[in-house]
Amino acid sequence: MKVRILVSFKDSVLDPQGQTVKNALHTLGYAAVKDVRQGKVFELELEGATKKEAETLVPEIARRVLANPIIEKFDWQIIKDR
Amino acid sequence: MKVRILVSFKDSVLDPQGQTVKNALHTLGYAAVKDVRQGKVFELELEGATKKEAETLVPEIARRVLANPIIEKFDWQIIKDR
Amino acid sequence: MKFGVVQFPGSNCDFDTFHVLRNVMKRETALLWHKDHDLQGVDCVVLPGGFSYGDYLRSGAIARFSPLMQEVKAFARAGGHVLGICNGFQILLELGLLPGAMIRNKNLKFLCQHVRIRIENEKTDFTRAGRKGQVLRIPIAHFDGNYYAPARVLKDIERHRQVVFRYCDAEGNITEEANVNGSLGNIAGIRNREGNVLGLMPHPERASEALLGSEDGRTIFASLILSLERRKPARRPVRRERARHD
Amino acid sequence: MIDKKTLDQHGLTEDEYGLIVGMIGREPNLTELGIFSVMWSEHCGYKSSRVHLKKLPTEGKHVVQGPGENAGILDIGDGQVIVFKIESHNHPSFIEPYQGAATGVGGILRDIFTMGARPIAVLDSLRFGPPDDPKNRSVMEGVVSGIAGYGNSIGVPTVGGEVYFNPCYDLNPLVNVFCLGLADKDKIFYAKAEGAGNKVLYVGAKTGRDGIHGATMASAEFGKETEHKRPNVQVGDPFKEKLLLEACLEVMDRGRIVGIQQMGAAGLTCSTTEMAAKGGMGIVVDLDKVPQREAGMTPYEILLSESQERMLIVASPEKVAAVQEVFAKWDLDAPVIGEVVEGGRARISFKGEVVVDIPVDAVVNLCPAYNRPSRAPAVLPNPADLPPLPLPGDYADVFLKLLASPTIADKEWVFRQYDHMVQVNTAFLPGADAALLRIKGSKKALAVSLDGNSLYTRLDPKTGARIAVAEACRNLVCVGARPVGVTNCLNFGNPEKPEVMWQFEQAVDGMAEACRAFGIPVTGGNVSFYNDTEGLSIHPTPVLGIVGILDDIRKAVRPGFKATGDAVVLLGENMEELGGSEYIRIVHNLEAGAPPAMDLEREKRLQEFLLEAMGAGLVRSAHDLAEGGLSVALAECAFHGARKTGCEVDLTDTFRPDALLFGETQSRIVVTCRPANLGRFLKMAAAGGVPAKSIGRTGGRDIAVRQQGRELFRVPVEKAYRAWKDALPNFFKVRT
Ligand SMILES: Nc1ncnc2c1ncn2[C@@H]1O[C@H](COP(=O)(O)OP(=O)(O)O)[C@@H](O)[C@H]1O
Ligand SMILES: [Mg+2]
Repeated sequence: MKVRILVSFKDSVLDPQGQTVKNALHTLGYAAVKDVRQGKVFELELEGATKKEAETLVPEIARRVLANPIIEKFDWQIIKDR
Repeated sequence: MKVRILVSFKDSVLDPQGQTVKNALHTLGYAAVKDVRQGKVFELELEGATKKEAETLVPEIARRVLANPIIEKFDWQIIKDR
Repeated sequence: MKFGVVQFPGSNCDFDTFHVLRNVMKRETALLWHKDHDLQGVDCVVLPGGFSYGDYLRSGAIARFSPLMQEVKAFARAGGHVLGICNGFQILLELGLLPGAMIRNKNLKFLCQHVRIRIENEKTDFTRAGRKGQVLRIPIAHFDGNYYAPARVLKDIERHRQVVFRYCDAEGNITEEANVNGSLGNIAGIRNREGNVLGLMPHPERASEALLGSEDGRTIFASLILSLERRKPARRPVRRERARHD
Repeated sequence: MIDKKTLDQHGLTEDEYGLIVGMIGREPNLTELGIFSVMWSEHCGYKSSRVHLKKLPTEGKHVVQGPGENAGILDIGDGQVIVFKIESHNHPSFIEPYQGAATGVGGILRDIFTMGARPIAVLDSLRFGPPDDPKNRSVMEGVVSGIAGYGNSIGVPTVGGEVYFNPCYDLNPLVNVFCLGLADKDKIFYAKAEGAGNKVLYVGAKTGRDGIHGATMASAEFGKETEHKRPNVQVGDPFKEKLLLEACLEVMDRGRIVGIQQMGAAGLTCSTTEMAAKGGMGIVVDLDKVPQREAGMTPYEILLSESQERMLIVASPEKVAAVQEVFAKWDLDAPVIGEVVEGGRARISFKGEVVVDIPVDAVVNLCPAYNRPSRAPAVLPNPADLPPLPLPGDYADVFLKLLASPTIADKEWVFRQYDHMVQVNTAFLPGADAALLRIKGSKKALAVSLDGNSLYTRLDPKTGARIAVAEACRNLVCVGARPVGVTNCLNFGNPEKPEVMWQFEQAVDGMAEACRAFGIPVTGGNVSFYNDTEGLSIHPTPVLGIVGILDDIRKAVRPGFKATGDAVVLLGENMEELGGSEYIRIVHNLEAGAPPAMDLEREKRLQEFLLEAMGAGLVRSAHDLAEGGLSVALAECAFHGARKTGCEVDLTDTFRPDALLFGETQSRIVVTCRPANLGRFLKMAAAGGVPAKSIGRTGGRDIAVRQQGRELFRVPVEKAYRAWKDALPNFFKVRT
């Protein structure tokens, strides 16, 4: 099974990378871009885990390891069932 | 409209970050994790763009600015219609 | 007294810190291996700078899980002194021994340069050899030194006088320009509430020999020696700071 | 089976193919052909350069190892040696600036620690197109952060280097990285496979399909599909390299291995055959045991992959377990993949079948060398080429313009991104004439400088190369160090063009002459040909890396003015030379004329004298004159000095003021002394046959230069400083 975990800054935290990308896009003339937030994505290949198991395992991994709860939030989904 | 762009190394390119995270997860006992790939995610707030316009604009931005086509690939989707 | 410098895979200021503590400050110093469980009876644990685990996930994020860090955590909770320099500071934040987090420098570039920091609190075990308001010239070298804490936490830190160093100009003024990495409140170093754990981004070990341009960093090591040699540390239990993880 | 097309794709000629068939006694299979193609490539085989490099002096009483190993080694006394080398990573850095530059650092670091030395310093020599073009800026940003990303992480300080800008590098930037290591003399290791029965171990990253060179790919099995899978760009993993570094130094320190070689260009192929050839042995390798990152790799791919962060180790069978134990401590696997055997052949098997069986000597040592035709360009530049140049109306204006020229401007924007202090040895931070590193536990220090002005070499390759050697040495002498050894990186265009070959020959001649004159051996280097894009060659760019020793670090001298009221002394002689100067390039838009003359004897006298005067404690500061000439040198002395002290200078020379202020006449140094020492200093100079003139005083807030009493310009130090300081960052300001 393959799962995807998105980790990004909480809205209250300034995201200097996103800001810089936004500025760069404006310089290039992409005025339609009003805001940019940059985060990380992890794709995990899980072996021998049921959907149910993944539902406890993945948030645990995300909380414990992949995200820093002081500044980051995460979101995840299964992208390949098996 | 809000779009999400995922940028990650092409499959054949070494992903040292993903490898290191995988090893860390193994050390912590998450043996079910067979592989980890790490990438970047960008969320762009677009103003005044139709879906059709986004379909040319977003890949262009991704190719030109967000991803390095020599080693990275990207994927995108609309996550909020308006 | 005896110092212990922890070596993680990817630490790169371990030998520097060891060199300064042993050859400049002339104190017994041990290298502590991250896979061990043995603190070798040291009086102060130093987490050195570097790129533990390549800083690949987040700075300091993986090192906090190493076996030795479980001992360091217990040591700190029992009142043992812990000094985290640069990556060591980041590890202490990730570990939850100090409050807050680090994000990328505001200019999104690695910064290596001499900066000035002001001693905000001279009544700590890490600064007692200095004076209040004293300006130290010490180098920084980091990519993620932009200190962040939620407003509520920040208020707490200030109220308990946990800010030990702030970035300042040559005259000791706390200015936006002096705040090279964008840290909230110009914060360069903080301690825990109990006062036995300190983290700072600047590298005192790089400013401990006149030959290298500054000796101001010795103030911090000298303070520790002063504090720890005067009295064997009272091993009072310590409340857990902003508990999280595990 | 091997046809002309396949040969072309492998960059081999029919004659070369004939040689190969003769040497192995049959037609090679495709994998074997691949091996020959990389090992006999220009990059690995030095086909076009070898006959010329022979002219370089390589002997000296301190030389422990000259060219021919991963890096050169010099004895510095007290049981210690220094190990150093420079490498180019030009093409990869253009394709992918960040990773190209990062892996360039990774490669040169491995060259150094492979020999048992701990890398203690990196320097980088960079050449880009002008930064007003966003494309050049983005290459530069990528390269600089790539060098930072790798070097900082692994914990080797990047203590110096140089950055030049010229449109000839628009499509072909140059990234040359130098590394210096320190080792105990009795713990040096070589890339030698000795002792039949000894085991061959593979350590480090897994082998992937990366970096298999486009030019060496062939045959139907490499279609579009596989092409797509095989990026030429490798991604560096500095964390893995740090583990490798510590683990390798630890096994070496414990004396557990016989030989060791890094896998750089041509990967496994190069390391296995080279180690066998150097040990006069053969080698068997089982490719199935090679750790692989991707499924379904062919022997061709495994052998030619240039995946980074890999090493090959030879150890006796009894020590294998002990070696593996050290690597395990650092979380690295070290599987045995083969064995050293008698007989001088490389026998490589895959899935139970022998896929390669060739004599290692043929691959490693018998690559043909060519004396390629060379021809001087039809029109040689000469001083008369310079059209009559109008004198500028406002010298202050030109002065400020030169200070802000990217080539001359402050490079802090670059080196602030490099950790230049880790390892706590950096006594002189970037910005001084040379980087200065203390050696812990001794009074000695090491100084390093990289140098190469390609405008000079374009106008006159021989003189340009002599100047590069002289100037790098002068930089070392200015901090008080005595030059002891040379490495060099020769960046040139396509050697099949006779004009390029001529430039190369001339440059090597010039370099050889200068190194002989200064009595410093060349212990290694690197040649990068084919720096051509869209038919245009870069300016010939030899980059010299010279290392010096200072016996007592307390005697080191800095470039900045020390105090108000010191005497400013100009060593050397002013001449009316404007050819090849940054001034005529910037102000008159000309790359023309002859470069300044280089009299090696005069230069040598100058350097000897300065060292002597420093030894006598007469020198307060010293700074060499280079791009921008006297005016820029004075400004730099002011910028680096205490409290930005200015100076008042009066010159007696009667020629054109612009040549006096901005000309780049060689063999000149600005020195300051205490007024009380001036007489002694000048007398000593006269005795040493070195022209020396007291030209003014330090002090005040201005830099002011007069010619025979007439003021040419007077500019506040602060104003000059801002022009110099802000120029580069201004190009990179985030525009919102
Ligand atoms: N310009 C040069 N001057 C002196 N020696 C050189 C020069 N270029 C290459 N060499 C030497 O030739 C030898 C062959 O280099 P090698 O290690 O096979 O190639 P690479 O530089 O690609 O690793 C090395 O010892 C190197 O120092
Ligand atoms: Mg080599």
